[in-house]
Amino acid sequence: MTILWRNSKCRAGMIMLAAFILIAVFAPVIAPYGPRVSDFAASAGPSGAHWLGTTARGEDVFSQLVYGARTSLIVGLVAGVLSTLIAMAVGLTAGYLRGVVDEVLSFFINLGLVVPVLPLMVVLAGYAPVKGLGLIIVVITVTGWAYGARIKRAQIITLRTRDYITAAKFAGDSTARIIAFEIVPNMISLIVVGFMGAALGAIGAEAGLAFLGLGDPQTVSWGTMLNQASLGGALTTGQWAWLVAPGLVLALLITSFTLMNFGIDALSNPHLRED
Amino acid sequence: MALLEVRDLSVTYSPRDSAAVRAVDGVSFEVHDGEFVGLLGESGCGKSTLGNAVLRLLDKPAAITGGTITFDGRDITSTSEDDLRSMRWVDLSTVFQSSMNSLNPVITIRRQFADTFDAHGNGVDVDARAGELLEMVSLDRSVLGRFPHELSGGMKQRVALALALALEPRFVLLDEPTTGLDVVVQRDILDRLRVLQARLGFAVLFISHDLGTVMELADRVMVMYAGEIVEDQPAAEMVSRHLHPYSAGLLGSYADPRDEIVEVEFIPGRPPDLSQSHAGCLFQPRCPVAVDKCRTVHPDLLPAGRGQVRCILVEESSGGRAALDNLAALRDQVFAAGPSELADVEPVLVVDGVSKVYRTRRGLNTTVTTAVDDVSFGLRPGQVTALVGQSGSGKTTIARMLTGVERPSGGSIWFGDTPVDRLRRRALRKYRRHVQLVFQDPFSALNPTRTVAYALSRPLRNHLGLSGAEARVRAGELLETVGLSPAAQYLDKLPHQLSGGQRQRVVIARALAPEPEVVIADEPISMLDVSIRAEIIALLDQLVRDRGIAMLYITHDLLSARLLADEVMVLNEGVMVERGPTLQVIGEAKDPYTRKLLAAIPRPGASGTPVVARGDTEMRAESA
Amino acid sequence: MLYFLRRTGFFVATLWAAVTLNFLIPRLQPGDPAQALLSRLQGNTQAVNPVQLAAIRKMLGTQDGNLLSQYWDYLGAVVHGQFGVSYSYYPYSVTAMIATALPWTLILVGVTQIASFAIGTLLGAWAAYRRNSRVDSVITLGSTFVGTLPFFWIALVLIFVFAITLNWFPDGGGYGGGSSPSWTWLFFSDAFQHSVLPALALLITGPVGWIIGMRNNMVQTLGEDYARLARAKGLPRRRIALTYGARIAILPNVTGFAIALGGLLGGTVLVETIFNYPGLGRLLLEAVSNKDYPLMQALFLFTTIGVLIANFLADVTYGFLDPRVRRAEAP
Amino acid sequence: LTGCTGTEGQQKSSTDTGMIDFLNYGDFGGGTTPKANYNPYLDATKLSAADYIYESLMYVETYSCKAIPWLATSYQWSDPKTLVYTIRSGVKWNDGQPFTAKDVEFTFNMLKKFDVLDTQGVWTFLSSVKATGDDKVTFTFKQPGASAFTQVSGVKIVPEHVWSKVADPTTFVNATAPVGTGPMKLKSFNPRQLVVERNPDYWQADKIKVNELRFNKADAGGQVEQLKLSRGEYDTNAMFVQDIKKAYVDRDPKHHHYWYAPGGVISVYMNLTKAPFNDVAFRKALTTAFDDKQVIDKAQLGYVTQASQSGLVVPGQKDWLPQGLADDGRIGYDAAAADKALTDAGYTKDSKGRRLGKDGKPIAFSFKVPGSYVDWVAAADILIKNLEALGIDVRKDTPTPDANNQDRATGNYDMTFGVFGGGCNMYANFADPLNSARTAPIGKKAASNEIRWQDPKTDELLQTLQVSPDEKAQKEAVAGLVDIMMNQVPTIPIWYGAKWFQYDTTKAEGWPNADDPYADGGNGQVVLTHLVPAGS
Ligand SMILES: Nc1ncnc2c1ncn2[C@@H]1O[C@H](COP(=O)(O)OP(=O)(O)OP(=O)(O)O)[C@@H](O)[C@H]1O
Ligand SMILES: Nc1ncnc2c1ncn2[C@@H]1O[C@H](COP(=O)(O)OP(=O)(O)OP(=O)(O)O)[C@@H](O)[C@H]1O
Ligand SMILES: [Mg+2]
Ligand SMILES: [Mg+2]
Repeated sequence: MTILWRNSKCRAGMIMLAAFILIAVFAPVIAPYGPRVSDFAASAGPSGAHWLGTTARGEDVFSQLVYGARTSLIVGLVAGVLSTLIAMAVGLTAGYLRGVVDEVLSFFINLGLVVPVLPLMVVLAGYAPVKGLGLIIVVITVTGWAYGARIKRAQIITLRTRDYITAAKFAGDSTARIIAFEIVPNMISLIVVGFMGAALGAIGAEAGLAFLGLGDPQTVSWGTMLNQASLGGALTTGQWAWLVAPGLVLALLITSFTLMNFGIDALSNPHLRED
Repeated sequence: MALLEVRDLSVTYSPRDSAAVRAVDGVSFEVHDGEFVGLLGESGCGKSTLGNAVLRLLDKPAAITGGTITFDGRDITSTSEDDLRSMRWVDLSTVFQSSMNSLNPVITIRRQFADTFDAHGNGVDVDARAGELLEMVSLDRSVLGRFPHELSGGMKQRVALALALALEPRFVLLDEPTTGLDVVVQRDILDRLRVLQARLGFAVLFISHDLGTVMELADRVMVMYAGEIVEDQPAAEMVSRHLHPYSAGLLGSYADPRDEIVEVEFIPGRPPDLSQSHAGCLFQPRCPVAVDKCRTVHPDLLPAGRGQVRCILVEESSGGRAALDNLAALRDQVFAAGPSELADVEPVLVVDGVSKVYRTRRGLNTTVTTAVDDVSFGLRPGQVTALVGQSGSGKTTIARMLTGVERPSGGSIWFGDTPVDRLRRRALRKYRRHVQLVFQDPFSALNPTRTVAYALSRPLRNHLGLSGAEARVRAGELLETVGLSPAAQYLDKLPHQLSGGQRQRVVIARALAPEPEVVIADEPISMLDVSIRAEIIALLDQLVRDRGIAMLYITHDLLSARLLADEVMVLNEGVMVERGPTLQVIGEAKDPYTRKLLAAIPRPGASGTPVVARGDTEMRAESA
Repeated sequence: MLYFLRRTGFFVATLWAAVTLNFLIPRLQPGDPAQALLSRLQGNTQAVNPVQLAAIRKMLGTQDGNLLSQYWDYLGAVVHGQFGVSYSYYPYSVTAMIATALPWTLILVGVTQIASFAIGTLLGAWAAYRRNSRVDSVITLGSTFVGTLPFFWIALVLIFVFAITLNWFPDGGGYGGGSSPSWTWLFFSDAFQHSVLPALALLITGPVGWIIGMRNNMVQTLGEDYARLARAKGLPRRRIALTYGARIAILPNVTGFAIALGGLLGGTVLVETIFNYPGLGRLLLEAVSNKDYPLMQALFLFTTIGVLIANFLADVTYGFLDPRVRRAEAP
Repeated sequence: LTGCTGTEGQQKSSTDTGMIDFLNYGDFGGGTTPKANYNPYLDATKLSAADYIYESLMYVETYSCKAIPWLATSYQWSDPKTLVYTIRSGVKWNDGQPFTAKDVEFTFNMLKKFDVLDTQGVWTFLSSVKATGDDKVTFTFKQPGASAFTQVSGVKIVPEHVWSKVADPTTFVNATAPVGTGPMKLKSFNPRQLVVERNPDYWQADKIKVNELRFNKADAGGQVEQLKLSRGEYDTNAMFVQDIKKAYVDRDPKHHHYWYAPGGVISVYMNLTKAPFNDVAFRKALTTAFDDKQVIDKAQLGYVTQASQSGLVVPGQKDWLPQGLADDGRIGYDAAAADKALTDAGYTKDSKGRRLGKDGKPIAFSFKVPGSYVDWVAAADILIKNLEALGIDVRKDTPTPDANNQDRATGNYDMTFGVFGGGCNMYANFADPLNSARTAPIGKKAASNEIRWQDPKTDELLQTLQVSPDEKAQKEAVAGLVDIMMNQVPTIPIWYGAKWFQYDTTKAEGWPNADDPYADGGNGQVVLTHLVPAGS
C-alpha cells in the first residue's frame, strides 16, 4: 500500500478514484436535481442553474453526470469482481489440477479468447430479453473473463511447482487450503491488476454499448448520455457541454484506473519502477 | 604502471523507494598486465558492483560517487559512453555472472561474434576467427550456426568465454562465470581458462565466492567485505598466512574432504546494512577477536604481510598474525568430522531395486530417459547417508520416489512394512508424517506471504493434531531446536525478514515438526553462502545424532558429504556406481566417475605450500 | 505433426462451438425479424399491419421444425458455405452483402491497424531507448492519457471539429453521393477523403497499447544480461537498441498484433457506426438490430474464423521470429 | 469536396424554365449498405425510387383517406362482390409500351401465384381478377369486398411485358431500368445517393415541375443528419429532430417548416382479462385520469396532438365521426372527475390513501413500456404519476421492445402502450384491435387484438363494416364502434404518433401543411404533383 502511495502516478490515480467514489456515493447530495427530472427548459445551454445546460428532454446535464458516476463505478466494480472471480476459479482450477480438467477448462478459456468479444457483446446485448445494468454487467462478464483466466492459469502453473507448495503438501495441507492460503496470497498483485483491467474494460464497454444504443436508456450513465446527446442533436443546438462532459469524465475515470495500474504493475515488475 | 588502477572507488545505489546503499566504498587496487586476480566475498558484499563499475556498466540507480578508474594510464571514470566504446572489448572484456542469459536469444552465435567484430571495425573473416576461438574453448565450429537455446549451460559458458577473448583483450573481468554449472563442467572450464590466460597473457579479475577455486587459480586474492576490500595478498600467502579475521573465517569454512580429519568453521551473523553508516570496523559485530577500539575506529587498508590488510589488530601487532592466534582459542564454532564407523542398525526405509523411466513426447518422437536404474539402499536411524552425483544423475528423482511424490517404474520402497510405492492420498499424507523433506532453496521453500509461525504450525496441526495455541508453543520450541532463539523474535516474521541461514533453519524446523523418522535433504546448502554452510551442516548433524533420525543427504558437494555422512553413495546417470563408508569412498575411490568428481575439487595452493590440501598424491596426478 | 493435429483439433472444436453459439443465441431470445424489418420501415408511431407482417414473415421463410433438425440443416448449410439470404437485404444473399462490405473494412481498419502497430512500436521503442528522458515521459504519459479517452468520443469530436465546424472532410460514409465505386482516380480520392477522419480516430487511439507494451518489453530486454553484454562489447547504441532491445521486445507484440488483426471486425463496430462507414462492423450492428439472423450468423462466424486463423498465424509467425520457440514447436 | 452537396443545395434553381432542377430528399431505404432493389412488392427492402416509378389504380392518400383516381379513372361496385375499375387511357410505361388493363390483370394474378408478394393480402378477399375490355378490369370477391377497397386500389401495377419474363418475382430486384408508369425514372444509384429523373411521358407530366429527385443515404439518423437538415441540405426529410424549432425552423424561419401529421393511435392497453381492467366503470374512470397535455408537451415535445377516445384520427378522419361528439371525442384531463368516478364505481381509498380493488386489497399493477423508446417512457412516467395520484400503485417495467411486443401479444401485461388504427381502411382500423377473432387466450399470441376485447356487438358492427359497400351503412357501423370506444373504453387513446415531415421552401413550394392538408408528407407522388418552383 505504501509503495503504491509512494508512486506518484498511482497516488494521483487513487485520489482521483476516491473522488469519483465520493461523488457516486453522495450523488443525491451533490447533484442539484434528480437525473431524470425533466422539469426544465429543454436544450438550454450552460447557466447558473444548470451548469452544463439541460438535455433535449429538459433534464439537468450536470445531475446526470453526477449520477452517471454511479453506473460506471457499479459496472466497473461488479463486472470487474465477477470476471475476476470467474477467471480465478477457472484459471486456478485448470492450472492447479492439470490433466483432463485443465484440457477442458483451457478449451473454454481459449474459446473465450478466440470468440470475438465486441461482436459477441453486441449480439448478446442485442438479444437479451431484458435491458439494464444487470444485463450489461452479465454481458461484460461473460465476454471478459477469459483473458484473466489465462493469465492466472499461467501464473499458477509457475507457482504450483514452487517448493513451498510442495512443502505445504508435506505439511499435510489439503488442495483447497493450498490454493487459498499458499497460492492466492502470492497472486494478489496479479489479481488486483487483473481486476483493474477488467473494471476498466467494463467501464469502457458499458459506455460503448450504451453509445451504440444497446444499453438501457433508462440507466443514467455517461454512455447513454453520449448516446442521447448524439441523437438529441446536442451539436445542432450548440450544447457542447452535454457532449463533451460525459466523454471527459469517462476519460478521467479510466485514467484513474490506468494510473493506479502503473503502480501495481510496478509492484510486480521491478523493471517498471521509476528509477 | 599497472594496467588497471582503481583509487578510492565508491559506488552508491540510490533507489527511489528506499535508502541509498553504499555498495562499494573507497576501494583501491591494481591489476597488472597478465595478472590473475581473485576477488572473494560473501554474497552482497559488492563484488559485482565493483566489477560493473570498473567496466563502466553501472545502470541507474547505481552511480560512481567517488574515486577514479585508470586503465592503461587513461582515466575512464567519467569518459563518455561514446568515447568508451572503442576501448570496450578491445581492452576491457567480460564474462558475466549468469552465463545462461548473456547471449542474445534470437540471433545465432555467428552473428554475436560478427557484431563484435563489426563494432570494432575488425575486418576479419568471422567464420574463421570465431571458429578458431570456439576451438580454443573446445567447442565444435558448428556451434556458430546455432542459437543460444540450442546449447547446454556449459557450452554457453564456453561461448561466452570465447566471445570475451575474441578481440584479444588486455583485461577480462570474470564475474562468477561458472555458477549454476555442474562441478565437473565447472572444473573443465576453469582449467581451460587458466591455460588460455597463461597462453594469451591477458589480465583477469576473477570474482567468485567459491574460495577453493579462487585460491587455486589466482595469483593474487582480494577479499571484500561490506563494500570494502579487507585483505589483498598473493594467493599462496592468503592460503597459509591470511591476516584478516574475516579471511580466516572464509577460509576456515573450506577444507579438503579427503583429509583424515576435516574441520570447518563458520562466522555467525550477517554483513551490516550498507544503507546506514557505521563507525568503526564493519566486521566488528561478527569478529570473534574484536577489541573495544574496533567499535570506534575505522581501520584503513594498510600494507601487511606481502599485501594489504584492513584490521586494527593487524595494524597494531607487529608480526601481523598475533590477532589470529587468538582465534585458536575460539574453537567452539568449528565443526569437525573424523573417520566414522557404520553402526549396524536395522534400516527404517529400504529401497529395493528401484528404477524410474521418464517418457517425454515432443511431437511424434518419444524420448525415454532412465533417470534411476536399479538402485538399492537402506536408511538407518541416527545415521546420514549421502547421495552424491553430478547434475542430472537422478538424485532428486530418488528423493521424489522416497517421499511418494513420484512412483518408481520398477522395484519397491518399504517404510517398515508400508509399501511407499503404492500409497495414495490419505495414506500418503499419513506417511509424510514420518518422512519429511528439507528443501534445497530456502528462498523458495518458504511462502513469502506467510509467517514463520504459520509455516511451522501447518504440519503440527495436520500431522500431530495440535490446536492453534499448542502449535504455536511447539513452533517456538522447534525454532529453539534449530538455534533460532529467542523464538518469539522469529515467530511472526515473514521470510524476507530473515537471512538465508535463518530461512534454512526454519525449513529444517518445519521438516522436523511432525517428528519424522526419516528426513530427506535435497542439496540443503547449495544455495547458501560458504560461511553459512558449515553452520547448517553442524545443525543437521546434531539433529540426526540427538533424535536418531535417518537422513538421506543429497549433494554434489563432497566436502559436505564428508562432514555429515556416515555412508556415501555415488550416482552416475541413474546407476549407483559406488557405495560405502564415507572415508572409504572418498579416500579409496574405485569407480572412475567418483574419481572425476574428486578431481573437480579445487586444491588451493596445490602447486605451493599444501596448507589445506593434504590429499594423496595419486589424486593430484590425476587432475594434472 | 501431433502439434499440428492438436491445433487443427482445437481449430475445429472452437469453430464448432462458435457456430453452435451462433445458432443458439438468436433462437433463445424473443423477437421477430419480420417485425424488426417493419418497424425499421415505419417506426413505432404507426400500427403494425398484421397482414403485411405475415407476408414478410412468409417471404423470409423463417424456419420451422424442431430445434434439432434446424440445427442439423444449419450445420449442413454452414459446411457448404451457404449462409442463405439476408433478411434485411432480401433478396440479396448474405455472401453478397459481406463481399460488399469486406473491402471497406479491410482497407480502413487493416491499414490503420498496421499503421497503429508500426507507429506504436516505433514510439514505444523510442521511449524505451530514451528511458527516463523527456521524450519518454511525453510519449508514455501522452499515450496513457489519449488511450483513456473513449474512442467514440474522440470520433465525435473529430467530426464536430473537422467535418462540421471546419468542413475540411466529409462527415461520414465511405464515399460521396456523387461518385460510385469504380476503379477511377476520382473515386479513390473521394474514398480517401472519406477515410481520413475515421482513420485519424483509429490512429489516435490505436497505437497506445503498442506503445506501452513495446516500451515495457524493451525496457525489460534492455535490462537483460545480453543487452548489458552488448554494451560491454562496445556495440553502437543503435545496434543495441535494435538487435538486443527492439528485436526481442517486439516478439510478444507480434503475436498480439496478429490477434488484433484477426479481431479487426470487432473493433470496427464503433468506428464504422459513428462514421457510417460501409464496412462489416456496421453491417453487424445492423444485422443485430434488424434480427437478420443469417447475416449475423455469417458475420459472427466470419470473425471467429478470422480470429482463429490469426491466432494460428500468430503461432506460426512467432515460431518463425523467435528461434527459441522454433525448435520446440517443430514436429 | 465531393461529399458535400451542401453548398450546391443552397443554390436557387432556375425558375426561367418553370422547372426545379433537383430536390434533395432524405433517406431512400435499404439499410446501411443499400443494394439496388426496385421490386415494389418487397416492402421491407425496396428503395424509395420504386415509390415514384410504380403506381396503383387509385391513390388513397393517408391524411384524409381520399381515394384519388390514378391509373384508374373511376371504379364501380356492380354488386357487393364485384368491383370494376376503368383504366386511364393514354398511359405509357416508361419504356414506351402502352399501359393496358391486361397489365392490371397480370399484376394481380402474379400476386396470386406468388403470394408472398401480396403484402396487403388482397387475395384473401379476391376470387378473380380479369381484364374485361380494353379499359375495364373486373375484380370478383369471395364475400362482399367493401373493406378490401383500399388494399386493392393500392396495389402497384407492373408491366406484363417485363414481369412475365421474370422467373421468380419474389427474388427479382429489378435493378436495371425498372419499367413503370410513374412520374420518375431511375437515373443513377450508388449506396450513398439514389437519383430519379422526370419521366417526360408521364400521364400527368404537366404537373411535375421537378427534373430530379436526389435521395441521400441517411446515416443512422443521428447528429450529423440533423445538422445537415438544419443547414438546409435537404429540401424535405422525414426524421425525428429534438427541438425542431431551435434546431431547424429558427435557422431559417422563412423557408424551414415542418408539419407532423397525426398517424397511429397510441393508447393505453389494459389487460381486459384481469381485474380491475375487466370493469367498464374502472376503465371509464381512467379516461379522465391521464394528463394528455403534459404527455404531449413534455414527453412528445409538443410534436403530436391529443387523441380522440373514438379511435379515429381527427381531424383527418373527422367525416367518419358521429354527429354531436364533444370535442371530436377528445376527453380532457380531470383528476377530480377520475377520482370521483373511481370512488363511485366502488374503488374506495383506504386510510393511507391507497385505492382499493373490489377484493378489498390495494390496487397495484405494472406498466410495461419498452425501455429504449425514450419518449414512450417519459409518457409512461407521466401516466404513472397520474395513476399514483389516484392512489393506485403502479410499477414501471422497461423491457426491450421485442420482449414488450411478445408480452403484449401473449397477454402477459397489466398495462402497456399499444398502437392501432390511423389507416385509411376503417375496417382494419377497428378490427385489428377489437375483433374477437383476432385475439387469443392469455399465453397464446394474439393476431392483433392484444387487449383481448371480446364483444358480440363489436363483432357484429365490424361485420357490417366489412361487407357493406354502402357509405351510409359503413358510417353507421363506425358510429357504433365509436360508441363502444367512448362508452366501453376497450383502450384509452392518448396521442397520435407523428408522421415526421420537414420541408424547405427555398427551391420548391406547394408542400402540404396544416393549412393545406391535401395529403401528409408521406404521400410522395401526390406531393410531387403539387410542387412548383419557389416564387412562381
Ligand atoms: N538495484 C539495486 N538497488 C539497491 N541496492 C542494490 C541494487 N543492486 C544491488 N544492490 C545492493 O548492492 C550490494 C552489492 O551487490 P552486488 O550485486 O555487487 O553483490 P555481489 O557481491 O556481487 O553478490 P553476489 O555474490 O550475490 O553476486 C548489495 O548489498 C545489494 O543489496
Ligand atoms: N518429470 C521428468 N520428466 C522427464 N525427465 C525427467 C523428469 N524429471 C527428471 N527427469 C530426468 O531425469 C534425470 C535425473 O534428474 P534429477 O532431477 O533426478 O537429477 P539430479 O541428480 O537431482 O540433478 P541436479 O543435481 O541438477 O538436481 C535427468 O536427466 C532429468 O532430465
Ligand atoms: Mg554478484
Ligand atoms: Mg536435483
